[in-house]
Amino acid sequence: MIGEFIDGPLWYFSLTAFVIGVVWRIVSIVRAGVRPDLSIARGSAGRGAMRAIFSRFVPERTVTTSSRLQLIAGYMFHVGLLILLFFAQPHIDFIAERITGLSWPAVPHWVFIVAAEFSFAGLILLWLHRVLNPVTRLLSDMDDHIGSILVFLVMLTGCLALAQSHEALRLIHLFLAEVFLIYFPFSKLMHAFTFVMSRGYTGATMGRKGVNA
Amino acid sequence: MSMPATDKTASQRLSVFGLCLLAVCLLLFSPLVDAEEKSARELPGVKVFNPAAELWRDVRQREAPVSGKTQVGGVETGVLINATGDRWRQFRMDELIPVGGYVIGAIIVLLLIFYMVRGRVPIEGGASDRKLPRYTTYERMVHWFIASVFLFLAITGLILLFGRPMLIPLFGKEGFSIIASACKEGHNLMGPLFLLALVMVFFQFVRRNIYQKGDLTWLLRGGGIIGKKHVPSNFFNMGEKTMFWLLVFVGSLIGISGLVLVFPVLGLGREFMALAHVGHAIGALLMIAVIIGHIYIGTVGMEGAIEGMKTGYCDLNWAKEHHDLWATKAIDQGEAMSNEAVASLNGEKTSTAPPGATIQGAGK
Amino acid sequence: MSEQFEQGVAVLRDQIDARISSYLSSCVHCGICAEACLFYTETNDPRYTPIHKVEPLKKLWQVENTFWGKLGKSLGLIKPLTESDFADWEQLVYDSCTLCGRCSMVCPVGNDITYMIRKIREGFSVAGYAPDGMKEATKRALTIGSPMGVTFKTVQAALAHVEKDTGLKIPIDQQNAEYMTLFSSMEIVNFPEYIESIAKIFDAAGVSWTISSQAFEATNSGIQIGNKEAAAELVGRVVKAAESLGVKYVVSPECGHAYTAIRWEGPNLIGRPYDFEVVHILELLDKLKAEGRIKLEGKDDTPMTLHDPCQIVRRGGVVDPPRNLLHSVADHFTEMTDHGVMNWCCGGGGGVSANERAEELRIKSFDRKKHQLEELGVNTMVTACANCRIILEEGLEHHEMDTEVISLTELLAEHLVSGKTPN
Amino acid sequence: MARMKFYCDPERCIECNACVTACKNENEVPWGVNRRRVVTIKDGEPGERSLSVACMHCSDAPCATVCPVDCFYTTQDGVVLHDKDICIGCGYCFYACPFGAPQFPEDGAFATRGKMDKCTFCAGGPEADHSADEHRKYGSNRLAEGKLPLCAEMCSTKALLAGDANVISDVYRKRIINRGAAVLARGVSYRDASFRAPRSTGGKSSSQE
Repeated sequence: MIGEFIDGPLWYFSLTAFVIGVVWRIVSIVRAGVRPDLSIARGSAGRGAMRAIFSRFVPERTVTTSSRLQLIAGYMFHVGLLILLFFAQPHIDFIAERITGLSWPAVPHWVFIVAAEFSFAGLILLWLHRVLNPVTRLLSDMDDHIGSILVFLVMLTGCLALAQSHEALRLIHLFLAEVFLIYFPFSKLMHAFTFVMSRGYTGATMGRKGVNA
Repeated sequence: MSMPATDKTASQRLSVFGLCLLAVCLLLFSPLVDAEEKSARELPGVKVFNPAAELWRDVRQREAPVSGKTQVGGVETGVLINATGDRWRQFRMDELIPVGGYVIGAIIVLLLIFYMVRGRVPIEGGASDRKLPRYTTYERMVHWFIASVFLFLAITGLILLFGRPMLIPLFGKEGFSIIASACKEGHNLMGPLFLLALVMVFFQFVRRNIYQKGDLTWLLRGGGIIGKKHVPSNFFNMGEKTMFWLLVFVGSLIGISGLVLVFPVLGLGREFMALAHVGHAIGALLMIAVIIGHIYIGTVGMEGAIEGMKTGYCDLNWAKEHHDLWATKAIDQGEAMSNEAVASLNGEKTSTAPPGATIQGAGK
Repeated sequence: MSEQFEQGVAVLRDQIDARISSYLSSCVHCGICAEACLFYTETNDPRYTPIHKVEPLKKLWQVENTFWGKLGKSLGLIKPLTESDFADWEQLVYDSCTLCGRCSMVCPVGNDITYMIRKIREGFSVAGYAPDGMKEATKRALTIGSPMGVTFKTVQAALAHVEKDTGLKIPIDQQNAEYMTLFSSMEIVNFPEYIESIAKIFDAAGVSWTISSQAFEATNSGIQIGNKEAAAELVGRVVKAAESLGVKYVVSPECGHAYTAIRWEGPNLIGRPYDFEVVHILELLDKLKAEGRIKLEGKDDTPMTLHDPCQIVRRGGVVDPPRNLLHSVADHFTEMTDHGVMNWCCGGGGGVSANERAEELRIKSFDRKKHQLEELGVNTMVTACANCRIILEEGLEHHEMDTEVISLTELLAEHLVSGKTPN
Repeated sequence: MARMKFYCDPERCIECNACVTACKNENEVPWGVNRRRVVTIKDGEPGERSLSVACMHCSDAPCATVCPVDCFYTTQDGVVLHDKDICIGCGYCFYACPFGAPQFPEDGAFATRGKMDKCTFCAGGPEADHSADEHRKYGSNRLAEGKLPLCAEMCSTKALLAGDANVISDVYRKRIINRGAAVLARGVSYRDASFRAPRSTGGKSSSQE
C-alpha cells in the first residue's frame, strides 16, 4: 500500500519536481543576466569558459598539498557516486524501465562494490572534514549537512538492499532517493549542475583577459 | 582393511560392532536401529559387512577427511565429510553466543558499578583559561572515521550474532530477515573501510604509542585507579597505548579474517573459513568490550577527556593531570593558548573585535 | 544611518547577477579557498576564508532568491540582513582581502570569489561601512585628483627633476601623441625613478608620448572601496583627457590596480568602449623590444626573482611580458614556487595599503612572502607595481631582511642602449 | 509420520551421475548449483567406490542450528527445508553441514553468495504446493504429488534409495543379508572387498555379488 505509493505516484512526483526544479533554478540564474563586458578582449571568452569547465577538474598544484585529503576524498566520492548512480545494473534496469527505455552496459558487480567502498570512504571523510575542520565548520550550514546526510542515506540504503531480496529494503532506498530528488533543486546539491555555469562564467571573464583559469 | 583376520573372536566382536555402527551412521537416529541389531543377532557368526557404513565410518574416523573425485566443480566437493563443521557449530552455538553475551553484559555492568562507586573523574584544578593543541584536524578525522565505521560494524555484527535469540522474538522471522540482510550487506561493504581506517590510524598515531619507561608504573598503579592519584604519563598513557596496539593487532585480525569471510570466491576451504569466523568473532567481541570502556572514559567517565578529540584542543589543567609529561613539554615549547585564541582558531568567535587581535597566539 | 543602510542593501541587491547567483548556488562550502588566501594561511583564523567574507551577500541572496531562505524569512526563522552584519563584516571585506584573486583560481566549482568581494564592497561603501583610510583616499582622489593628495603641481615638480636629471624634455598635453602615459601617485611621490626610466626608454625608442595635465593619476580608489560612481568619475577623467588629446594608446603604469581599473573595468564603468586602447607599460616595453625599437645590453648576474603583481598578472593577463623582459636583462632569474597566475599577493592590494587599521594583519600576512623568499634564497626581487613595492619594502624592513626590491621598468632602463642621451 | 531419508549403496553406484543430471533438470537449479554430487573414492585404485551425496535431511540438522535468521524447518515428512525469503546468504550452514549440501548460486566477492540452495527431497518450499513461486525458488515438488525424488527414481542400479527410512532400511537390510548369504556360500568375506586396501588377504579381493 505505502509501497505502491512509493513505487508509483511518489516516484513520478519526485522526478517531476526534480526536473522542473532544476530547470527553474538554472533559468532563474541565467535570467539574472550578465552585463556585457565593454573592454577590449585579449583572448576568447568562449575558449576561456570551455577551458575552465574542464581544467578545474585538475586542481592547482598549490591545492594538491594544502587540501590533499579533501581532494582525494572528493574524487573518491564523486567518481564513485557517478559509477554507482549510472552504471549499477539495478539502476540501469530501473532507468530503462521507468524513464528512458534505454539501457547501457553496467559495470561488473565487483566494480560496483569497489566504487561503493571509495564513495563511502570519500563521503564519510568529507563530512568529517566538514564538521572537524574549523574553516568548513564555520562555513557549513544546515543545507550542507542535510545534503551530505541525504546522499549518505541514499547510498547506504542502496547498499543495504544489495542482496535484492527484500522489497522493503528496496522501497526504503527508493523512498530516500525520492526525498533526495525533491530536495535537490532547493539546495546546494544544485552544484552538480551549476558548477558548469560557475566555471563557465569565471572562465569566460578570465579568458577575455588572457588568463588561463 | 583395518581388521586383522587372525583373531577370530575379536574379529567377530568387531563385526557386530561394525553392524551397530552401520546402523548409527546409516540412518541418523532412525528407529530402525533396533531392527538392525536384531537382524544382526539373528545371523550370528556371519561376516555381514555393510560397505556403505564402512565407507562412511572410515571417512568419519580417519583423521583427515577422505576426499575423492567428483564431476561436480566447486570448493571441497570431493570431500565427503566436513569434519570441522560440527566443532564450529558447537563453538558458535554453545560458546560464542552465550559467552559473548555475558562478556558484553558484564563489561556494561562493571562500568555501571564503577561509575556508581567512582563517579565522573573531574579535572581537579578545574577548567583553566588556557588550552593545549592536542589533535590536528586530520588526526580527529581519522579517529572519527574509524570510530564511525567501527560502531557501524559492531552494531551490525552484534545484530547478526545475537539477532536470532534476541530480535526474532521481537520482529518475527520475516522482519528480522530484512534487518539481517541489510546488516549483512552493510557489514560486508563497510568492512574494508575499517581496514583502510586502521591503516590511517596506525600511521598517524604509532609514534606516540610506543611503550616508554613510565608505562610500567602506570600499569602497576592501575592507571591511577589504585590510590586515586594521577600517574605521570606522556601524550598517551599506558592504557591508551595498550588499546592502540590491541586495535592494531586485533583490528588487523578482525579485518583480515573478515576479508577471508567476504571472499568465498577465493576458494578457501570450509575449515579455514570457519577458523576465520572464530578469529573474527573472538577478536570483534574483545574489541567491542575494550571500546565500550574507551567510550565510557571519553563520555561520562572523565571530565575533559573528549574535548581534545572534539575540538582539537584540551584544557591545560586536564593535560597536566592526565598527561603531565607531554603537557610540561608542550608548555615549555609555548604551545599553550588562551581560550579566546582557541575559539578564534576554531571559528567560534562572533564578536566584532578586529580580526587581527587574536592572531598572536596562533600556532601552526 | 538606517536609510543609508537600506541604500547599501539595495545596491548590494543590484549586484546579484547571473554570475553571483551561479556562484552562490555552486559553493559547497568546501573551504579549499581558505588555503589559497594568505590572510588565512598566515593566521589560521577561519574567518579569513575567502568565501566567508561574502557571507552578507550570500545571506541577502539566500533570503531573497532561494526557497528555504524565503520560507525561513516568512516563518521568522532566518533573520534578514541587518546593519550589524555589515558592521561585523566590514573588516573582513576590506582589511583581509586584497582582491588578489588567488582564491578564484583554486575554487573547484570555479567561483570567482574575488569578483563577489569586489561587488560586496559596492553595498558596503554605500551603506557607509568602509575603512576611513579608504574613504579619505577616495575623497582625495575625487577632489584633488589623486588618492595621496598629489596635485599636478607636485607632478610638475617631479617632472622638472626628471628633466634635469636626464636632460630630456617631457611632453605635456601634446595633441595627437601616440601614447598618453599615466602614473600612480605612489610613483610620483616615492619612485620618481620610474618616470625617469620611462622618459629614457621612450626617448630611446622614439615613442611619441605625452602626459596629460588633466589626468595623470592612474589608480582608482573608487574601485578599491567599491564605489561605482566614484570609480566611473575617475575613469571618466582619464578617458576625457585621452580623447581630447586624441591619443591612440593610454599607457597604464606599473601599478596593478590601476591597470585593472583602466583596462578592464573602465569601459564598463563609463558604459561605452574607449576610442583608444589601454596598454600596460610592460606590454608596451615587450612590444618595443620585440620590434627592436629598444635595445638592451648587459645582463645582471645577481640572482633575481619576480614578484607578480596580482592585478597585472592573475587579474590582468600580462603574464609573459614581465618574464620575457626580465630574462633579457637577468642571467639568474628564478621563479618562486608559486608564481605567475598562482603568485602570492604582497598583502597590500585592493586598498589594504590605504587602510591603517589593517596594518597589523598585513604585516602578519607578509610571512607568506618572507617564507617564499627564504625558500628560494634570492635577495633581489623584481616587481612591476609601485604599491607592491612599498608593501614589500615595508614587510622586509619589518623582518629586517636585506632583500632588494626593484622595479622592472627601472631595471630595463639601466640596461638600455642609450642612443641619443649622453647619460 | 514418515521420515524421509536417502541412502546410497556404494556397492551398486556406478558413478553414472544420472542422479546429478536428473536433479538439475527436474529442479532447474541455477548455474553453479549442484544439489547432488557423486563422489568417487579411490578412483582407479583397488577398492574404488562411489557415493551419491546430497542433503541428508538430518533429524537434528546443524545447518538449522547455526542459521542466524532461523530459516530452516523440518516438514512432517522429516524433510529439512529452508525459506529463501528469509535466507540472507551468509554461508554459515555451509560451514556447519557435514555433507557439503548447502549451495550458493554465486560466489562473488563481498560474500554476494545469493540465497542458499540445497536438496529439497523434491518437496518444494514453504510456498503453496506447485505454485509458480515455489517452482522458481525451490524446483519441483514431487512429494506433494506422491512421488519420490527424481534422482532416486532415475537411478538405474537402484543404488540411490529414497523414501521412508523404515522402508529403505528394510530394502537395504535385505541386500546386506543377501550379500552376507552370498559370502557364506562363496566363502568370501565382503569386508575384504571393501574399499580399504586388503591387508591380510593379499590380492584376492574385489569379488562381486
